[in-house]
Formats: sequence, structure tokens, C-alpha cells
Amino acid sequence: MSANVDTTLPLEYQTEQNRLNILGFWIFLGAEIILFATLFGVYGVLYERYAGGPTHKDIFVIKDVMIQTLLLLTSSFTMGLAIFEMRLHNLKRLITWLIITLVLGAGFLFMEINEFIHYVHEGATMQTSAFLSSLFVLLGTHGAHVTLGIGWAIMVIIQLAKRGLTPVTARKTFIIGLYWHFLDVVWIFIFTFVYLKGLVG
Amino acid sequence: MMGIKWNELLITGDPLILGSQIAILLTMIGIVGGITYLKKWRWLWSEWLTTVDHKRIGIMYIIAAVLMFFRGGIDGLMMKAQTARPEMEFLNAQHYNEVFTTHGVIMILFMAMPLLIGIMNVIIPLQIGARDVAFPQLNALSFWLFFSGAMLFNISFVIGGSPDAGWTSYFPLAGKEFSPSIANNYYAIALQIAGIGTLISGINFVVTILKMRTKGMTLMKMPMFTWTSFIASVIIVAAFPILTVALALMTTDRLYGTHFFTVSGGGMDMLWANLFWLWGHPEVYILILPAFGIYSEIFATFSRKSLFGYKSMIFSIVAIAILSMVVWVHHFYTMGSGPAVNSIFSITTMAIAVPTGIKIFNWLFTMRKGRIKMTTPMLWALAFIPCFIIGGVTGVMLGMGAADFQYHNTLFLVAHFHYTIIPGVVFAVFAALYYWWPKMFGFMLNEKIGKWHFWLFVIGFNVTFMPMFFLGLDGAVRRSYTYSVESGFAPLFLLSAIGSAVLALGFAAFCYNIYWSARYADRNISSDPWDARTLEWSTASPVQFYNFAKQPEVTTLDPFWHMKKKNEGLTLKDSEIEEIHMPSNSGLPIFMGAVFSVAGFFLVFEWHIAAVVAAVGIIAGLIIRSFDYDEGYHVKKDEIKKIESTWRNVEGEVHNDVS
Amino acid sequence: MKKFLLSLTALLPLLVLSGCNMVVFEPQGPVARSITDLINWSLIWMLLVVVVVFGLFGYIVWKYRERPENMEYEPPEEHGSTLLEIIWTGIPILIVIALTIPTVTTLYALEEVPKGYEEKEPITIHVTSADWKWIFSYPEEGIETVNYVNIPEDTPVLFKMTSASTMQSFWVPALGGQKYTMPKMETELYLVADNPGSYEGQNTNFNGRGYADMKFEVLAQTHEEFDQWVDDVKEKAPKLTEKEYEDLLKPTHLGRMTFSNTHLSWVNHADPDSKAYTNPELYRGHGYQGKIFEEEDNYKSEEINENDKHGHDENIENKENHGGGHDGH
Amino acid sequence: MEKIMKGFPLSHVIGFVFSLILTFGAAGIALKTDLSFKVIMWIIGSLAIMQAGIQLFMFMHLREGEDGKTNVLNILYGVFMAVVIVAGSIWVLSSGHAH
Ligand code: HEA
Ligand code: HEA
Ligand code: CUA
Ligand SMILES: [Cu+2]
Repeated sequence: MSANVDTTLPLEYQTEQNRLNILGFWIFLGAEIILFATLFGVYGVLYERYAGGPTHKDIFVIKDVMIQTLLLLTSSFTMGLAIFEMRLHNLKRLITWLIITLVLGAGFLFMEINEFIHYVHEGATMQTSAFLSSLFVLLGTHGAHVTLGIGWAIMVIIQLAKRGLTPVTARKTFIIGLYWHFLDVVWIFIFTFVYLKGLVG
Repeated sequence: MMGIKWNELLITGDPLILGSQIAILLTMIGIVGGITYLKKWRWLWSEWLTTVDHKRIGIMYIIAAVLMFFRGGIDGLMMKAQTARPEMEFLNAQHYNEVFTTHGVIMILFMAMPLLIGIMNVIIPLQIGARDVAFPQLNALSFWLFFSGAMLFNISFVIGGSPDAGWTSYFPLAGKEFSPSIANNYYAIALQIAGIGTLISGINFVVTILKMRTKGMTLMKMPMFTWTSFIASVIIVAAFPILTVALALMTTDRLYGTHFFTVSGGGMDMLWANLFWLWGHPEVYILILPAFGIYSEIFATFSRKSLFGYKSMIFSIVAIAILSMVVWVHHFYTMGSGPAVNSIFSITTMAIAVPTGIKIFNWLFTMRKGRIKMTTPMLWALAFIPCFIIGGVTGVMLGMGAADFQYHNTLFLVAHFHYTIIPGVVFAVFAALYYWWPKMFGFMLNEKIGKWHFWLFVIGFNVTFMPMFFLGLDGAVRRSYTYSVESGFAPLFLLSAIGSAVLALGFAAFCYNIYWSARYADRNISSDPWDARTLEWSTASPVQFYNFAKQPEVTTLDPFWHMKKKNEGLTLKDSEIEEIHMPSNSGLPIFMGAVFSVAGFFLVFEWHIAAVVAAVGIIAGLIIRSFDYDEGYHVKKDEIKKIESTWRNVEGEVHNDVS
Repeated sequence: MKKFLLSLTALLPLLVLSGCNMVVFEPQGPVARSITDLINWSLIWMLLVVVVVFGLFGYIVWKYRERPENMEYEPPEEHGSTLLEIIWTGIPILIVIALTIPTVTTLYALEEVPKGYEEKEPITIHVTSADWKWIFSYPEEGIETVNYVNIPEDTPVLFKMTSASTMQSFWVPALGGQKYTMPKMETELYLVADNPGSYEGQNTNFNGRGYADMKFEVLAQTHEEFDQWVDDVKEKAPKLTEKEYEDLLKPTHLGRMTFSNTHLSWVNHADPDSKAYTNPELYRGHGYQGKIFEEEDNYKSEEINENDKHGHDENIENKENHGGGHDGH
Repeated sequence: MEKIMKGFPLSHVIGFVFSLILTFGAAGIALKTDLSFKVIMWIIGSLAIMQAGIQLFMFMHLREGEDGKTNVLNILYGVFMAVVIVAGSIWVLSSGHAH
């Protein structure tokens, strides 16, 4: 609580409240791991229950998935660069990289929405079968997280622009960075255990 | 308008429910009228509704949870009345189903858990010598989300219909195919809202305990209640996301026609049971661990000895926490997963007896060579041991997969869990309230009425639930609203019903005690009336809003005990007083709670557009929060000096109300 | 305190002694007997735990209670004892092992034909649970019964169980443990009755309004009686038609019924690809009604759809409603 | 804390290159080889875990700060729970039942 400031540390770690928030966010990510694990578990249980509807092979398009993956991987990289610039106190470059990250993230979302539209055209909706219910909910939850992340990052960018780099804005930026990387980690598992597995098995 | 079926909205036609509807309306008018008359709105708003003070939030949790205890208790009494005689017609099947469903949900999620979280809120920052929790505003949000979930769940029986598929709400029964009324939407959505609040609480306590301990308090010098609450919070963080997902999938199944758990479309009913118990089993240990911590404090205090085997106590709670994650299948041995699965889960389940036993023996040896003072809190702790052992050993019997085929879903099981939850959690909460009451309110609960409360409740409890073991072994199943004369169950059911009346008298004695003590109890008491051992007793009663003028420094376990012995660290020099930084109040948490309940309500009724509109409020709240740069305020030295001198220099003798 | 302790300890032997007239302690077949043996074994150990801990508890609380005489006594500083910790970790571990071994062997044994009956030809009976009744099909004999099942004595019976609706649990406590019945899957349970006799069976897994009365009778007969009964049924009982069967699956209570064919010839609900026979409309009742989804793989004959449109209430015998809101569709 | 960084984000670039290699590697193994399903799943599963590790350590600086150890424990615990939930559910729900 007290403003126990330690200026030898990077901005985001300087105050006690910042350190609390960052640890709290890590614990929250622990909870997110479990949330996504549960969805993966559900998918793992239901993924062959097609109920006569379309199967993985009928609907997955590897090219689109690869593009989505590249977009998200790159955005995670640019987010890393943003934080890197933040530690060098380059506000302009920080904001530039953040915006590039968001554009990439928006591209990913655009692809995902297209993907869903494509599925529905193929007659694969959330109500068709247990497999599709679990697929849509798993992908949808990830997509919703990305959407939230974009909205949140925009708020942070506005604050950066208004207030410059302070311990508070730096902490917020750092935390959104963690969140973004985490979403990339989740995507890696979706890519592997949903798309690749579906196309192999 | 929007296809709302107005004529179905209110539940009509049942005198019991009509009575409650009128009672609710009158109570609300009464409360609003009363507050307006006394001109207390402003006070209520600025002192309580917008508070971020952990002690006040804790007290609000406790008040709300005790009200829920009433509601759940009356449900319990109704069930006991209905089964008192064979073929009674007090409740019909539908009504009975709603009653046990709401009883189970309310007791576990809206009574036991919030009561414990309330106590954790009040006590933990004090025990670790901190000024507040890590995230005071989130703490308020947790409370308001819990409250909004609880209220949403509670209005179900007057508007729209109560959930009726059991607190476990197994599919396919709980799905739209077999429960088309919106009643079960309440279950999915109200629990979701409250569950998010609990998850936030869990994170808050993990960070608070890890990072906010006062100087010198290493992990291995933490009071046992703080330890158990810490581990319980870790379990919350690990288990509640599972509930979140399970409820979300239930919601999409019921509202949007997906096929996770349905009969058709490839859904799998067993998956719900699996997810529910993946959360549900850890949940019962989330309840029991803080309760174990409360007992540890009380045994040590009233035996005038430090806790025996502190390290092995910590080892055992960690072991319980890990094991609690890998036993969930013992709730559905009968689902046919085969002997290999059942064997493994039988072993993990029975293994929990070992760390729990370690705790029991350590408590016994804490008392050995002590000087056991029979105060009301201590009586609860003492009664806990034999009663809980009965619950525990019957739990081990249930844990033996093959034997469970004969106990499952019978009253034997019902007896088991009331024998673990009531002695384990309810006794602990009573003990904690008697014990910490002076810390919270500055006066003590009456010991004599407390003993009435104790004896009536404990005897009533045993008479109510002991017969159920025998009924279960004789083939009486749970959740059955009636039984035949020929079954021969009648005498034991009657005995059990009589017991529940005694139990209710005990609870009434408790309520009377609060009333009596609030009016007549001595206000001039010491800040350490029990001669206790931990830091919360080193500051004023009731605790001043900043907790400690100077954060204490700790060198041993039971720090306050040793400070008292050495007579150091208790006084406060003027030079030690510094300005204190405190967080400001905020109206945002209660606003969020309100928006969540409105959005939740619309979603329950499947008015999707309205729900989306209300959800905009949630987003607005998040944005406001993001731009909120309120840094709190500083308490001036003079003010601290004034507050400290009022409680430190009490004129004359203070009275300890201990007999 | 003492009074309370006494009353508790007085109750406990009762748990064991009065065991003699509780159904779980009066097994009527080898399957139930093996479970009862296991339960008795566990009771011995649990009693030991209870006696030791209660004894220790009573002794300590009595000896070290505060009295006017010992107010001067200051308890010693004491932190623990490794030896004691080892003892009270070790002994419970041994007890748990003593419980685990027979639990595991019994768990495996319950999945097989009971010991000593391997030679006897088992008979297979299909169990289909519906809301709120039990349907028994004898595929070999080609007969079907509702709410009662006759079995030959001293013969292993393999119940192949499934559900046409919600999740239910098949339990005949005198003969053995229970197991769930679930739609689109099959669970198996072996039971044997030592002697002729009538045993009560019931659903233990809550499944809605009619749950309390979802009971059936198991009648164990001598071989001659059983064969005679089968012949009688084949000769005299009517045939079940698909249409009647659909009616039967509606949420109702029914008395006993007997047919000289089985519904397995047109549907086995255990088959994962079988149609679902659910009738959400018939479950509309209490409270505000939500949206119901039409499923493509849900089987409904024209007629049932017709029925639903006007007052389905006649279909539901014993329909208990407390209060309003069931006119809204 | 990490070494004071010069002008070039080396660890990020390395991490990015690795993650590209792992992604294309996994896709290649899954789609262009004819190993058995099990083998492929084991390989691409391990690659996914490696890549998650890269994100955690090279981008998220898991061990950084005064709570580095706590963070590592927290993530390990999360992973343990994830394994229990996923493997446990699949095992429990697919064993036994005679379908
Ligand atoms: C606070 C709550 C709480 C607690 C602490 C427990 C504790 C335990 N429970 Fe209980 N349980 C519930 C709440 C709780 N339970 C609820 C609510 C349900 C039912 C839900 C529903 O279906 O609606 C349930 C159901 C339940 C089942 C499911 C039965 C069924 O559905 O058929 C099982 C089965 O294994 C079980 C086992 C156990 C075990 C082994 C313990 C152990 O932790 C007990 C350990 C304690 C001891 C053993 C006593 C002390 C030890 C010693 C003195 C050492 C020596 C002892 C030995 C070596 C034996 N419980
Ligand atoms: C924390 C958990 C908790 C607690 C404390 C209780 C407490 C009680 N429960 Fe419990 N119960 C559950 C959790 C709990 N229960 C759960 C999870 C289920 C399973 C639900 C399901 O099957 O889905 C269950 C099921 C259950 C059943 C089984 C229903 C069935 O299967 O048929 C019964 C039946 O007797 C019962 C009874 C009681 C009683 C009599 C109490 C008593 O202890 C209550 C005592 C409290 C009071 C009596 C308070 C009210 C007091 C008054 C009104 C006095 C008047 C006061 C004044 C005038 C000031 N409960
Ligand atoms: Cu139930 Cu397979
Ligand atoms: Cu459990």
C-alpha cells in the first residue's frame, strides 16, 4: 500500500502495489490455465461424437489455420518487442509496437470469424453435434479472450498516450503483455490438439 | 412485449409461496421505510455499501450468510417435517425437489462458503499484521458478486420457479429436455456470478498472504488459520475455473441448444457429473480447511499452549489439498467406469484419512498438558472432534468403492455429509463467531446463552442425523419426498424430525444471543479478552479502520503471546506514528454487482437482447475501472494519535466476560 | 460434556448391533454377501478408530480441564514429537492398506460372475429405465415385463442396463449393489438370489417428480416355477407394439405389465446411434417455461406430436403441481 | 531481473525464430509424414510444450522479479491440474463402459 518505491527496478516493478498486481495476475493466469484445460478435457472427451454431422476433416482448412497461427505468433513477438521498448523508456516505439500487435490480433480475429462463417456454411453449427459444440466453445472462448485483450489494450494505449510512462501505466502495459503471450500459449495447444490432431487422426 | 409471458412470471397458487411473497414484500417495504425514517441512507452508502475495508466487507459477508443459513435451515426443517410421518402431504414431490435443491445450493455456496470467506476477510489481514488485503476494491467486488448471485438464486422461488434437479443438477435431468422451465437457468447463472466472485476472492487471499505479511512473519511463523485459508484459497483458484466452465456449458446447452450433456446430438451426461465433482469434491475441502484453521486457533488459545506439531499440521493440509484434487470419482463409483478406475480412486480417497488423522491427533496433543478452559468457542471445538470422527470414518466407508454400491444415494450418505459439514464447518463458524465477536464488534456474546445454543444444537444435530445412517443401511434413499408405512422407516424418521426441532431451537438461541448481547453486553472489555496468542488481539476491539498504528514485528509463532510474556511491542511511542496510506471507498463494486444481477436475471428468462443491453453496463464498469487513478488518501498523525489513545488509555478496569 | 460423550458412545455399538435387521446386513445372495463382508470388515476397523480416539479424547479433556484448583498451572511450551507423528501417520496408513486390499478384490470380483457360480449358465436380462418405470426384456425368452422381474433362484443373472430417459440407478439392496443406467450406453451388473423370495428394487438416482415411486419387485423363483411362468407369458401375454411402447415411455407411473415380445427388436437404447425418445413437451409444468430445442435425431411419431398440442396433462398420471404457470404454451 | 538490455531484443528474436520452426515442424510432421497417429501425437505434443516453454521463459520472463519462484510453482501447479483434468476426465469417461 505504502509507496515503497524502488527505482533500481524496471518501472512496472517499482511500487509495492505494482508487484502485488503482477503476482495477482500470474495467479489469475494459473486459473486461466485450468479454465482452458477443462475446455480441452471436454473437447478430448467429445471430439469423436459427430452425431452424423461433419467431422474434422470435412471442415478444417489447413491453410487458414496456418495463417491464423502465424498472425498470432507474430503478434506475440511484437508484444514482446513492445515490452522491450518499454523497459528502454521508448514511449513512441512502445505504442507503435502495441498498435502493430493489435492489428495482427484483429487480423487473427477476422480470420477466425471467417472460419466460423465457413463452418456454418458447411452445415456445422454449435447445435449440430457434441463435437461441434465443444469445438465452437473452445475456439470461441479463446477468440473472446483475444477480443477482450484488444479492447483492454486500447484502453492502455490511450492511457499511455495521455500520461506517458509512469509506474502505473507501465504495470498495465506489462500485464496486458503477459495476457497476450498467454493467449498465444493457449493457441499453440489449440493448433496442435485440435487442428493438427483432427487432420491427422 | 418481447414475448414475455406475464402470467407465468410469478409463481401463484401455493399458500406457502404466497405467504413468502407477501413476507418478502413487507420486509422490503419495512427496510426501505426504516432506513428512510432514520435518515440512514447516506451512512449506509458511505460506511458500508461502498466500503473497501476488509473488516466491513467481512461483516457484510457474515450477515448475508447468516441470513442464508435461515433460508437453508428453514428448507431443512420443511424436509424434516415432510418426512416426519410416512405418506405425509405437507409438500408434494415437486415442492420437495425444489426444497432440497435450494437447501443444498444455499447451504454450501451461499451459507458455508461466504461465512468462511467473511471470517477470513475480517481476520487474515489482522493475523498477518497487514492494513488490508492486496486488492481492496476487488475484495468489495467479490462480495457484491456473491451477493448478487445469492439474491438472484433466492428470488427464483417467487419469480419463475426454483431449480429442482438437486444441488448436483445431473444431466440429462437438468437439461431442457427434462426440465424445460427456466428454473434451472437460475442454477447455472446465479452460481456463475457468485463463483466468479469466489475466484476473485481466492486470488486476492493468495496474494495477500504471500506478499502482505508483516516484518518477520515468515511462512513458517504464520498462524494456522492463515495457513489453512491460504491453502483453501489455492484450492479455490484451482477448482473454481472448472465450475465456471461446467456452468457455462450447462448454460449453452439450456439456452442455445448445444450438445455437451444432452441425450441427443452425441452429448454425454457423464461428462457433467465428471466436471461437477472435479470442482465439487475440492469444494468440500475448501470448506473444511479454514474450519480446521479456526479450531487450531481455538485449541491453542484455550489450552494455553502452542499448537502441537505445527509443521506436521502444515504438511497435512498440503497433503489434503493435493489429494482433494484426485478423488472426485468417489462420487460416482456406480457409473460403471470399471474396477481399475474405482480401485485407484478408492485408494486416493481413503488416503485422505491419514493427513486428517494427523490433524486430529495433533489437536488432542495440543490439549494434553494444557489447562482447558471450557468457554463457548472451546465447547464447539471439543464437540467437533467426536462428531467429525463419525463423519470421517463413514466417509472412509463410502470411499471403499465396492461398499459404496450399497450406500450410494441413500440416507447413509446424507448422514455422512451432514456429519462432516455441520461439525466441521458449522460448529467452526459458531466457534469463530463467539471467539472473534469482540474483535469485530467490541462486545462479547453472552456465554450463558451461548451454552444453551451449544447444547441444543449439538444434541439436536446428533438426534437429527444419527438415525439417517441406520435408515440408509435399511434401504431408505435420498431425495425421496415420502415413504410407505410398510417400509418400517417411520420411527427413525420421526426421531430425526424431532431432532431437527431441537436443532432449530439451538439456532434460535444463537439469534437471541446476538440480540441480547447487542443490547445489554458490557462495552468496556479488554482488547484481548481470551488471553489469546495471535496478532489480531494486539490491536483495539473493534479494530480501528487502519488496523495497526504501527505494523508489529514478529519473531516467533504465536507472536502476541510472547510479546505479552516479555511485555514488549505493546506500547506505542509518539515517534513511531507515521501517516498511513489507505484506499478510498468506491461505488463501482456495488454497481457491478447490480449490473450482473440484472443481466443475469434477463439471461435466466432467456430475454437475450435485454441481457446484452444490461451487459453493456458490465463493460462500462470495466472501462471506468481502467481509467480510475484514485490513489487513496493519507491518515494524518494527529488523527492516529487520537484514535490510539482512546483505546490504549481506558479509564478504570476492563471487564473480561469469561466465566 | 460427559453426558454428551456417553450418549454418543452408547449410540455407536447400536450401529453394529442393530445391523441384524437392516437390509444391507441381510444379504440374500453371494453378490450382496461379498459386499456385506467388506462392510463388516470396515466396521471393525472404524470401531477401533472410534474407540481409540474417543477414549483418548475423553481422557485428555477430563484430565486437563481447568478447575479452580489448577488455575495456577501454566502449561509447558511444547512443539511436537517426531515419534508420535510417525506413530499416528503409520498406523492409519496400515489401516488404510487393510481396507484397500479387500476393496480392490471385491471391486474386480463384482464385475464377474460370482465365485462358485461360474459353472451355472447365466441368463441375461435387459433393463431399460424410463420416467418413472422399469422395463425388463428377456431376449432369449422373447418376453418383456414392466415394474417387476422374475428370475430363477441360484442362477447368475446378467443385467444389461440402459435408460430411455434420464440417468437412473438400479438397486436391489438384498441382492447386491447398485449401478447407473444411462441413455445410449450400457452398464452391466451380475446378481444372484440364493433362495426364492421377493425383493424390493428401486431407482436411487433422483430423476424428477415421479422419482419416489420408481420401484420394482424382483421375484426369485424355483427353476420349475420360472420356466412355467415364461411359458405362461409367451402363451397368454399380449404383444407390445411400437406405438404402445412410445406411450409407455412417456413420463408416467404404470402398474405391472407383461408382453410376449421385446422392444429390443426395434430399439435398444444402449446403442449410441439409437434415436432419442425424449418428449420435452410432456415435462412442461412448474414455473416459467423456456425455449425447447427440436433435435433431429429425436424420435417422435406423428401421433405424439398431435397429442402435445392439446392438453398433454391427461398423459401424466399423478401429476403434481403446486401452483401456476402450466398453461403457458 | 534480466541483464540490462542493449538496443537489440536478442532473446525475443531467438524465441520467435524457434517458435516458427516448431510450428512449421509440427505441421510438417503431422501432415507430411506417415508415422502412426500415436507417434505423431507424441511428437507434436512435445513440440507444443516446448513452444509454451519458450513463451513462458523468453517472452513472459516467468522467473523474473522477487516472485519468480512463486510464479514457477504457480505455473507448475496449473500444469499439474491441467494434466489431472484432461487425462483424468478422458480416462474416467472412456474406461469400463460396455457400449
Ligand atoms: C466438509 C465436507 C466434507 C468432508 C470433510 C468430507 C470428508 C470425506 N468424505 Fe465426504 N462428502 C461430502 C462432504 C464432505 N466429505 C458431501 C457434501 C458429500 C455428498 C455430496 C452429494 O452427493 O450431494 C460427500 C460424499 C462423499 C462420498 C460419495 C459417496 C457417494 O455418493 O456414494 C464419499 C466416498 O468416498 C466421501 C468420502 C469422504 C472421505 C473419505 C472423507 C475424508 O476426508 C474423511 C477423513 C476423516 C477421518 C477419516 C476421520 C479422522 C481420522 C482419523 C481419526 C485417523 C484414523 C482413521 C482411519 C485410518 C480411518 N464423501
Ligand atoms: C453446509 C451445508 C449444509 C447444512 C448446514 C445443512 C443443514 C441441514 N440439513 Fe442439509 N443438505 C446439504 C447441506 C447442508 N445441510 C446438502 C448439500 C444436501 C443435498 C441436497 C441435494 O440432495 O441436492 C442436503 C440435504 C439434506 C436432506 C436430504 C434431503 C433428501 O435427500 O431427501 C435433509 C433431510 O433431512 C437435510 C436436512 C438438514 C437439516 C435439518 C439441517 C439443519 O442443520 C439446519 C439447521 C438450521 C436451522 C434449523 C436454521 C433455521 C432456524 C430456525 C428457523 C429457528 C427459528 C429461529 C428464530 C425464531 C429466531 N439436508
Ligand atoms: Cu455412461 Cu458410458
Ligand atoms: Cu468427495
